[in-house]
Amino acid sequence: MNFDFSDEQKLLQQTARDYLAAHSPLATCREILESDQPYAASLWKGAAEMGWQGAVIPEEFGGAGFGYLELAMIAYEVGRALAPIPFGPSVFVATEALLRHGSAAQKTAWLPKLANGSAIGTFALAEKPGQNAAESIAATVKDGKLSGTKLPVADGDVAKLAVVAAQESGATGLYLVDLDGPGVERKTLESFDPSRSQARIAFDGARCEKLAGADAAAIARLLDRAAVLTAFEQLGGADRALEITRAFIVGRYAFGKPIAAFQAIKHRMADLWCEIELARSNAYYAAWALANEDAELPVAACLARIAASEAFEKTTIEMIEFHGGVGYTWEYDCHLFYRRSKQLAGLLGTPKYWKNLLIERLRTAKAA
Amino acid sequence: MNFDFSDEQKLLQQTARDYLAAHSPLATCREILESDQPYAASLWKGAAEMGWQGAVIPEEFGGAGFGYLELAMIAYEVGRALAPIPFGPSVFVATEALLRHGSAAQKTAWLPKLANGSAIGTFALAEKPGQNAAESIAATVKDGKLSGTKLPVADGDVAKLAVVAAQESGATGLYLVDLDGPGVERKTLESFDPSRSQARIAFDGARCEKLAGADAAAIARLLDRAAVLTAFEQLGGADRALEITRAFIVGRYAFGKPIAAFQAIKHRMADLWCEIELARSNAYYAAWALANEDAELPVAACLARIAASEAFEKTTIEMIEFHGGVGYTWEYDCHLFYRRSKQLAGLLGTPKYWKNLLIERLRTAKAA
Amino acid sequence: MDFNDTADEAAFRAEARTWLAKNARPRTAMTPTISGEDLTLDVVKQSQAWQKKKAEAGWACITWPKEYGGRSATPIQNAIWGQEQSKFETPPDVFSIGIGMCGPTLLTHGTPEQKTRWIPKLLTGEEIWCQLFSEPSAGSDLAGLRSSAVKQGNDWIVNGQKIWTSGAQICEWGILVVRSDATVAKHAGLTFFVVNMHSPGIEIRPITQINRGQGFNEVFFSDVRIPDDQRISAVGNGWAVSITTLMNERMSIGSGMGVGAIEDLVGFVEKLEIDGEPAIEDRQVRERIAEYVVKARGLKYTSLRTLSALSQGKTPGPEASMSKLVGAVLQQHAASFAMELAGASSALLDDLAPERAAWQQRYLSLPGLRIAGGTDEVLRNIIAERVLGLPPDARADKGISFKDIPTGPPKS
Amino acid sequence: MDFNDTADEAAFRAEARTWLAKNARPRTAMTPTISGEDLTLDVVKQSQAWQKKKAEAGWACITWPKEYGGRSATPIQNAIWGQEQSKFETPPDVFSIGIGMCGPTLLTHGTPEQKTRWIPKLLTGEEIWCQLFSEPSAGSDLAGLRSSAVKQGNDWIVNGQKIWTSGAQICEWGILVVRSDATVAKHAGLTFFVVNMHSPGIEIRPITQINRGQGFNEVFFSDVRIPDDQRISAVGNGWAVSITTLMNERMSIGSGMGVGAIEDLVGFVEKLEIDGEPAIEDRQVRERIAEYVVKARGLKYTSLRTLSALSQGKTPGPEASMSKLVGAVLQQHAASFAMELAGASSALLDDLAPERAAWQQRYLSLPGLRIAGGTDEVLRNIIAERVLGLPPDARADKGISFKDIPTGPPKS
Repeated sequence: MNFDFSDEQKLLQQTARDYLAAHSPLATCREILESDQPYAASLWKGAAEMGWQGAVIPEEFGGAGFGYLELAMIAYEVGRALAPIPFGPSVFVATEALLRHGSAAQKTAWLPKLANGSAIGTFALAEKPGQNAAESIAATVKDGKLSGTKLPVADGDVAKLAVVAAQESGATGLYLVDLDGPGVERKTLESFDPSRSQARIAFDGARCEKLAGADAAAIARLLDRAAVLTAFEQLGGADRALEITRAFIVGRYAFGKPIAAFQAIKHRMADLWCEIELARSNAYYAAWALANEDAELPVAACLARIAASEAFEKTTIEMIEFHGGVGYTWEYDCHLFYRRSKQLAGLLGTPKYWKNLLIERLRTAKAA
Repeated sequence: MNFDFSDEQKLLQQTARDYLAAHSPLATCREILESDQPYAASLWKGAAEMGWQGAVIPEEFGGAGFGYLELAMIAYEVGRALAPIPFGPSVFVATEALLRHGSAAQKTAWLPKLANGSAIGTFALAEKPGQNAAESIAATVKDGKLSGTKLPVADGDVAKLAVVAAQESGATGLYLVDLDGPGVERKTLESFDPSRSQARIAFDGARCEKLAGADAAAIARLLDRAAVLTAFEQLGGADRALEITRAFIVGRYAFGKPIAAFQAIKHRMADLWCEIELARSNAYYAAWALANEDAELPVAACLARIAASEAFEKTTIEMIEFHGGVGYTWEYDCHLFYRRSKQLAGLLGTPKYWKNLLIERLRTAKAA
Repeated sequence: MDFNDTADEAAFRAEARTWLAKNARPRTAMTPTISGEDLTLDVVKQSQAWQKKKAEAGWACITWPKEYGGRSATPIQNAIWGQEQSKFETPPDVFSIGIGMCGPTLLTHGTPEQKTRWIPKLLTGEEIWCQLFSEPSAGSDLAGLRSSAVKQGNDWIVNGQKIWTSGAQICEWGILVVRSDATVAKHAGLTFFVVNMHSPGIEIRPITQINRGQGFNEVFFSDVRIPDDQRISAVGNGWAVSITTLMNERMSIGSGMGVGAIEDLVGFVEKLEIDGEPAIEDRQVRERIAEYVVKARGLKYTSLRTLSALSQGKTPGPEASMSKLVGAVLQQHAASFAMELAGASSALLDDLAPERAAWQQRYLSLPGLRIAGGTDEVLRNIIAERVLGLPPDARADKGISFKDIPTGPPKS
Repeated sequence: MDFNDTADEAAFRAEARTWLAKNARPRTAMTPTISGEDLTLDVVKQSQAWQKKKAEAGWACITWPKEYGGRSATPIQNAIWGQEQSKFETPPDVFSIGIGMCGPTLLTHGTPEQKTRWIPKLLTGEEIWCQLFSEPSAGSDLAGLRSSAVKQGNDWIVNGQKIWTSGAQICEWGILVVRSDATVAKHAGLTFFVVNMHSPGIEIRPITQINRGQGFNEVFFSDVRIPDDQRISAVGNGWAVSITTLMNERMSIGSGMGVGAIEDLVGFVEKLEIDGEPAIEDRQVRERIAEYVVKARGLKYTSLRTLSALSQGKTPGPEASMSKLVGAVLQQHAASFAMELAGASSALLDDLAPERAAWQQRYLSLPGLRIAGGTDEVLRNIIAERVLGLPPDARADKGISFKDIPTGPPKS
């Protein structure tokens, strides 16, 4: 029994951290936040050269052929750095969808481009507020043409390839769409976290290809996998937020002592640490289940997703509060974390959605 | 505009407090808790002499003819003292039911006895766990005979008169039953708060009298009124628990200073105070609505009930924690409050039940 | 206990309503004013015009003494006026600091000359006021401020930096607390002044908030001269004067807060569907909102209890601290919850988001509310010590002169 | 990352299972052991018999050194043994204090003679041990204890009172920390002893808990003689020795806690109806339970991570503190929630209540768990200071001799 990452995996993680420290300090996130650029293109290129986008893509398709534990470590570091790149939707969802449901031709057509970063992928499910599950969507496919409007689509304005959830003759499925093709109209939307862009995409008879076997159940499994990896991204953000807060409260003096010496702050820092540790343990367990295609994955994915989302949000709320006035200024970095935690919680279904799923799955597990 | 109790009402309250300080110190509650006596009979008699049971009963029926604001003050003091008497079910529910739905004959038969304490009333609704609303009950009345089992019935083993919710030809109604009559079998049950007794009552063709007009809607209105008065009882308990805790933490030293000087405790005491103040404000508002038969009563009753239940429970949980080890001993009084808060929260429907009711009623109010 | 107006109150309400009906349009939609709005000059003019109109009719600062232009109204009358005015469309208020904090402070601690000099133009809105208290290194620990005032002849020379000053650009006057003696204990070395914001040596830089608002400023003082007759109360008595301001600040920030926004949630979930089902039928949604509403109503009724206390001549307790403490966190949670219900759309700050992203906007403004005018932590201390009478924290800055108090990690 | 046994681990597991299968009955129903059970002599005998049987087969205290009767097993092996043993019906454990705290403390700080004298009979269960640390005036502030030890010839004379001693009535030996010098700083004046519980001058009084259990006792010392050769470590080194005990205590109280009880909620609400509707379909019920399960599972997986760390030779961090801190509150909330769902029946402690009032029983035992072995507040301080490296609280008891530390309100 060994419930920890291997030394090789930790080494890979350190490499990723060093690279991001050099190429994606928080200033990079802020730069995207404040500019009109949708994402940090050079960082995206660099990441591809590090093999991150293609981490789990087989070498035959130009990937690095790593495992999911390695990808989890990369996701964690991307989260720690608040890297302003369209990573999750492209790597955790679009790439995964192709790997699991793509035909040889589809893989050959897209995986190499996704691996080398020349194409960005995304995932389009929601069409209106409050939509988490694929079941209730309205977009339809007929004779290989997709129609319907997706709102919002993360990175939808910069992606080349969209994996779109739609209905075809009454059944839910996933479809590949080249967003530069005809019948696709995209509009960039103002984002709550402008370091990650959002768009509305209207499909009007856009050409699409079905992903084989990607039925409702398969979509759920796909979201489970993405949820685990996203949990690591959230965990990274929470860890970084807590570290920055810790450093601040130790150096900030009031009433003649560091504010970190006041129990009101100390004890809430301890609670945050617990919250994050629990999220870490749940995420590790889920990563193990993911890497081993274990039957526990559906439950583990819920645990990881819920714990990481809530730990990240709570940490960012306290981060601003403990910084006091300066924490509320644009100039300080607290709001970068405050925004990102909400952005990631909104992807792939909200914690509320996953909580209900968890109970459903625990019941099934008990019954079995 | 004056959102406060009058000086006369405060005087009445002070009288009640003085009486209970003399005749119902916490030792009295403990005595009942530790003995086989179901309640403090002499205190019950004394309370009747003070006119408490008959507070809102008209003088013609042997009552004191006070208003509901006066009764609220009495309820508050009964709660403060954790008085081990079957007050609420008899005064807030049974008496109210008679006042609002009793015939002249029924009033003449019962109100004087309820007023002078020679008869104890109670309310029997729930038949099994999780039952809060009258709609789903199974007890039935046919040809003036009641059949069915009520579980649990607060003070059911000591009450003489039960107001029982039952179905008759498909409609829910309230029925008076003399519990000393034939066809009534009672069993005392072990109580979570042994200072208040609990029973199971099996009715097998017991003779009963219908209360006129006490349909489902009327039962809801009746529960609203009882909820407001119970909120004051809970508020009294919460205030007393906080006072005792405050005195303890100021006198208890650790690390060379009173534990009350540690922010971890100070700030949670402040939070409890806020919680209780909000409950007080909601209770006052509800008392005003009750005393004035205002249209806001249904919403106000929910607010008062929810706030008071949660403030009392939170206070008792912290009370034990802040007392430390001794707070967990039978010898200290913390557990008397810890038990009572749960006993009162279980009466009249749980906070969860009232929360859903609140939203329902806010919607209706908005629609209107 | 009676929520209805007395005959006098009813008469006063009618009088207020009549005047308002003649001079303003009835309010149509509730337009929540988000903290830290940018102030355009146009907004300022409208606000001044409305204030002038009220002043001429005797409806400005009605609780202030008649002699200074008020009408010596009772707190109840003031509340009634507030209720009635809120039913009409009125321009954004740029006087909240001046009227809410500066005025009361001057009325309490100013000399008759000082009151006559400043109060009337403050009341008519001709002159706008701001507050110069916090510093980068003195927030919760206000008495740890470092800006200095040195006496030079009949003037004081002020140097240092202030922060979190609302509307500094548009103000004529500011109230200022600075350190006049660093060799005595921290609270003993402060002195309180009124400073003209156009004085040479004052530089104002706007602060951008996380919600992109620019309601606050940094104000830099370099050798700013303040005549001694603009000193409020005695030299070294600045702390006592500041407390008056802060009490009034918390009352104005806290009062009757957030109730509206919370109950908006009911309407929000009535319209919203979650995965095809009406959100309002979801019991978790219902119960969570119910919990919020219970607190929000509790705050509302508490402010009414406070009003009753005031009307009975009692001094306001720390209820206002509670109102801000509970209300700000409550609204932040509610905004976060509303965002979660919106699902992926919560990631939008776009008009295409539900309620045109109003909840997202609130989520971005509320952290500021939890900090401004006393952080949650400061307010809990106030409640614990002033209401519950719990002992003060162990202090590392007691009984030593200000200059010897540690202000950062030991240099090693 | 691998949850499967290595070949060695698998072999060890098989060996353990084989022996258990031969010597115990497989567990049928989960019987949650509620803290503070009364100890009947019968229970004690069963427990001792089972311990003896294990010791003879080399399955007692398996992580302890072979020379003292253990098998020098690894932490992983110990965990595997625990997993396997939990699948069998075994008598209630009366050795948790002795084996969990006293033994490890003796093994760390005892002399070879002391270990040979006490460890074997502790391991075989022939002698039961207890802990004599807390005092009425020294709980969270254990180092504030006042019981005294005065050297007299080759003996120490002990006077004072201890509290919260589990199973004192049935014990042969106890570990005891007392003050040997009140003139030095509080932590410097403590000395650690082993005391025979049958010594003259020891009086034991059971404490009744709020759940009516009597798991704990008060122990009074009047001129109790302890030979100097029963002193553990140096005079004045008692605090360091006690820390060893406390770390082990938190680990044993905290480990893998409450997960079972929390997931029982799912089964509970599957059976329960709320006003005629299945509780499990209520989204508030589902989400609340989901939140509890996420924490409970997080604790479970954290203990596995700790185990991995141990197996890699790392020393256990404060994860155990977290486990108790989070686990106890979590279970208290879960019990309260289950009671609320039960409605009026929550007021029963009767077999007619759902689950025969198991949730009510839990609600009555959990406050004790939040206090025993370190209150929530102490644990938060440990995490804040030892993990996050935050500065210590301002101390009023530093740098002065023990006798001068305030112990109560100033007499006026």
